[in-house]
Amino acid sequence: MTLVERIDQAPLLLQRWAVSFFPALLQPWVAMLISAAAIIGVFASLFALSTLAERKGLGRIQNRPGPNRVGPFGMLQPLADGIKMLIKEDIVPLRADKVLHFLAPIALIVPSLLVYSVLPIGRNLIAMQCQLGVLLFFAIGASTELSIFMAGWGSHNKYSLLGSIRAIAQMISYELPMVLAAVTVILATSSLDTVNIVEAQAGGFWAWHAFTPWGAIALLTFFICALAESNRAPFDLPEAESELIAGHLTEYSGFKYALFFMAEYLGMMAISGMAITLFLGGWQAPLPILNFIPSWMWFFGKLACFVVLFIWIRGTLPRLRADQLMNLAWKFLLPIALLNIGLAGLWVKSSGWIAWPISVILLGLAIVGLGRLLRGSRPRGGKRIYRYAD
Amino acid sequence: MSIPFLIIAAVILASAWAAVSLRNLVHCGLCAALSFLATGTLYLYLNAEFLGLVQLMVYVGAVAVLILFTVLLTRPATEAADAVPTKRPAFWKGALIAITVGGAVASCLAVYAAPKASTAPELSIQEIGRLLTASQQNVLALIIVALLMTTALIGALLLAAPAEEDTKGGGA
Amino acid sequence: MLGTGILRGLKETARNVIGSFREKDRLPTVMYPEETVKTKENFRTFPFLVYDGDHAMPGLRCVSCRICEKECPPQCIFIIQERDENNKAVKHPRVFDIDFSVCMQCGICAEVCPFDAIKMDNIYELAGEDRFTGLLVDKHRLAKSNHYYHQIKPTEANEVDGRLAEDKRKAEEAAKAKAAAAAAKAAPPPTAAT
Amino acid sequence: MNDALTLNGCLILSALLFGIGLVAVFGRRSAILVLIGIEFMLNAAVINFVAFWRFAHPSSDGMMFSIFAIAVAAAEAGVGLALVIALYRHRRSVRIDEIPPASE
Repeated sequence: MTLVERIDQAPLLLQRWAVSFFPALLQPWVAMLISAAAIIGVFASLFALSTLAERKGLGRIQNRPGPNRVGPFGMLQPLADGIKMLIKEDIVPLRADKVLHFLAPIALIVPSLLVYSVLPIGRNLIAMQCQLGVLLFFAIGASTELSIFMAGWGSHNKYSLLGSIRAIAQMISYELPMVLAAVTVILATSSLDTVNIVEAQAGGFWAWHAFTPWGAIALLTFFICALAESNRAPFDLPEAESELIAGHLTEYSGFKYALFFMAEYLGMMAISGMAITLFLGGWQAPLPILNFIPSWMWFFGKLACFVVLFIWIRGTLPRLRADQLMNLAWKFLLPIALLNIGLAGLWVKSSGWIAWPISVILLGLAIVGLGRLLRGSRPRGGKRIYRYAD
Repeated sequence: MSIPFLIIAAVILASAWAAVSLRNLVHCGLCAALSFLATGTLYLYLNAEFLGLVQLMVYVGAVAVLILFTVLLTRPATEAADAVPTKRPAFWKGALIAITVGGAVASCLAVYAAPKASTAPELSIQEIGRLLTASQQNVLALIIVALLMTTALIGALLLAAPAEEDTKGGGA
Repeated sequence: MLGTGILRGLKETARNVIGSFREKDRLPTVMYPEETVKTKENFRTFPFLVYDGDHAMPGLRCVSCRICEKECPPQCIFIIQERDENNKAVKHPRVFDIDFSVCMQCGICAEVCPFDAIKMDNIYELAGEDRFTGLLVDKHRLAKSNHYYHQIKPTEANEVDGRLAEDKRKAEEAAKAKAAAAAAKAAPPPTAAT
Repeated sequence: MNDALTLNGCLILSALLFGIGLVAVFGRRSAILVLIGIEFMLNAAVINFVAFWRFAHPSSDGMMFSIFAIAVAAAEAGVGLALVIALYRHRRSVRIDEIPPASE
């Protein structure tokens, strides 16, 4: 093993070394526990870092410096936030459904953490290699909707319920194009295993799925849906402060609120990780010469780019209206994703070069046409009639 | 019978019983979701990984949410009508019939001599895909199911969409 | 084209982010406790009493005429005139209190004062723990030197000083003239008698 | 692990689950709960398919049946709940004993 390989596999070697202290019977369990602890530790600290990056970045976007009081350049702000959250009073509304109110954040954080088990973070670095990795990711991701419903219902608050209903409607609508965008990759690699998918993209950035016509469009679709799935701006209608006073989060405070917040960021990073795995070569280096940099650093570098993009978009775009949100999902993303699946099939069956012009022409036509449709769509009933204002 | 199986079975049965006997319909829906989830876990336990994940996605991700949405959309009436689970005697009469049927079947099965245990079958996702698309009758079934689901989708939309006059007049 | 608006918006925010490290306009925040915005000369907050010379109490310009007290719209000034041992009024305030919690910073007191004794200050960090007496300021806290006045409002202070010097010169001339006239009256020149 | 016993356990479990589904169908008056009961019964059937596939007949037919059963169950749930909503819109109630006969 060369030094480069050793650094590349350092987390795995460390795990093996730690496991070797235990009796053989316990070893698989200990290995699992260590993987789980590593995932929780790494991504929870990434969550802390990304909240800081978000607050600083949003500040810079809005011409202000952002948090800069705690520690040098405000670096310890997440720590202060965490302490504040922990010692805050946990308020439960009097008529709330106590059990659901208590269970909702737990039921949300567990799937958010569970989906990381199938993300290959580096070469051989995956908590659970599973034949059905991609399906597992989406199946577990689908169950977060129920937790949000529990939060909204359990709070016994109109705004919470409204917010959670909006969130579920939005998540269901956007899950469809997202899964369809992922299906293109499954079609191309004929595998649901995330490790196989990453290995199919080895060799350099030109082998990544994002650099094929269908892959580019699928990545774009997937990214838009990822924004909506993690309830981030401009799709943050469910927790719109100005309309719904933060939706299903209204009645939560203290540690439970922190859990919701954490679940949002974990979900965002998990979906970004999935997008990287499916379209951007996972832990593969963009050029073969750069292979000396450890594979997990490539993964986290790409993840950081995604998080920055999320923050950048949040700082730029205004919130969508509810009907615009639904139109975008059903009238634009869904047809594009369906067409894209056909093109991916064409790509797989044809020898490659012939698929380029066909894909570009068809996708271009579809995007322009559907875009016009989208722009032309107005709320039903033509001119808005105000009942009470006139 | 192994301990994991017993735990999963207990969760399935307990949450299913809660789902049919609780007063609050939202609780019923959530308990049903838990029962579906546990059933998915049972499939995973029985080596049917694909089926387990599909169960999770379809039942927990879609059907349970659909049920809860329906509960909310019809809430004012359900709160009044079903606050008490019907007339109590009727419920228990139903329960008696059902338990008799279920118990009879279960007791027959309890003495059922199972065929000799075979090795656990492995069915990879590639094989499932091949089975679904290569064998003649499965393709036909697949197409029929696809048609059925399209029909069901359109039918459900037509049934649940509000009548045209309801939507006129701005943000009613 | 579809999506160009989004790209334009992203470009604009990216310019903000990068610009915030280089241009002052794109990051106008002032780190308040460490640095403060330099106030304009005409900026005013609460009144203070000007004194000449080195000692506050003897040097107060205030003669306790109570014009400001009468003119003050929210009536936040309270004055008692000093009296000597013979109970005779002295041109000096014994008590001069301003309730800053009532004062509305209109500056009318400074405008009406015929002796340029009360002027508007520019301090604004007056937060205190005591709601009532903490903001009830007496003449010792109100008294600030002419030098300070020059520091915060140089133009206005120079103008006031010039005016006061002019008045003083005129007063002296008038006094001189008067003295001369009185002297002339007391001892009329011989030519006048003739 | 005793496979034969687990097979029996699965069958008993599915019978009981079917019974619970029947309780909802017979004993509750809310149409939504009736639908939940039907879903339970379908689940019970699928459990049987999977159990037989796993322990007795590993010929993949059981698996195919289960997949199609889940697909059909999803369609059924969609239509059924849409019916409940349509019913609610017309009658302002989801109680099945208030539904008029189809001929009316």
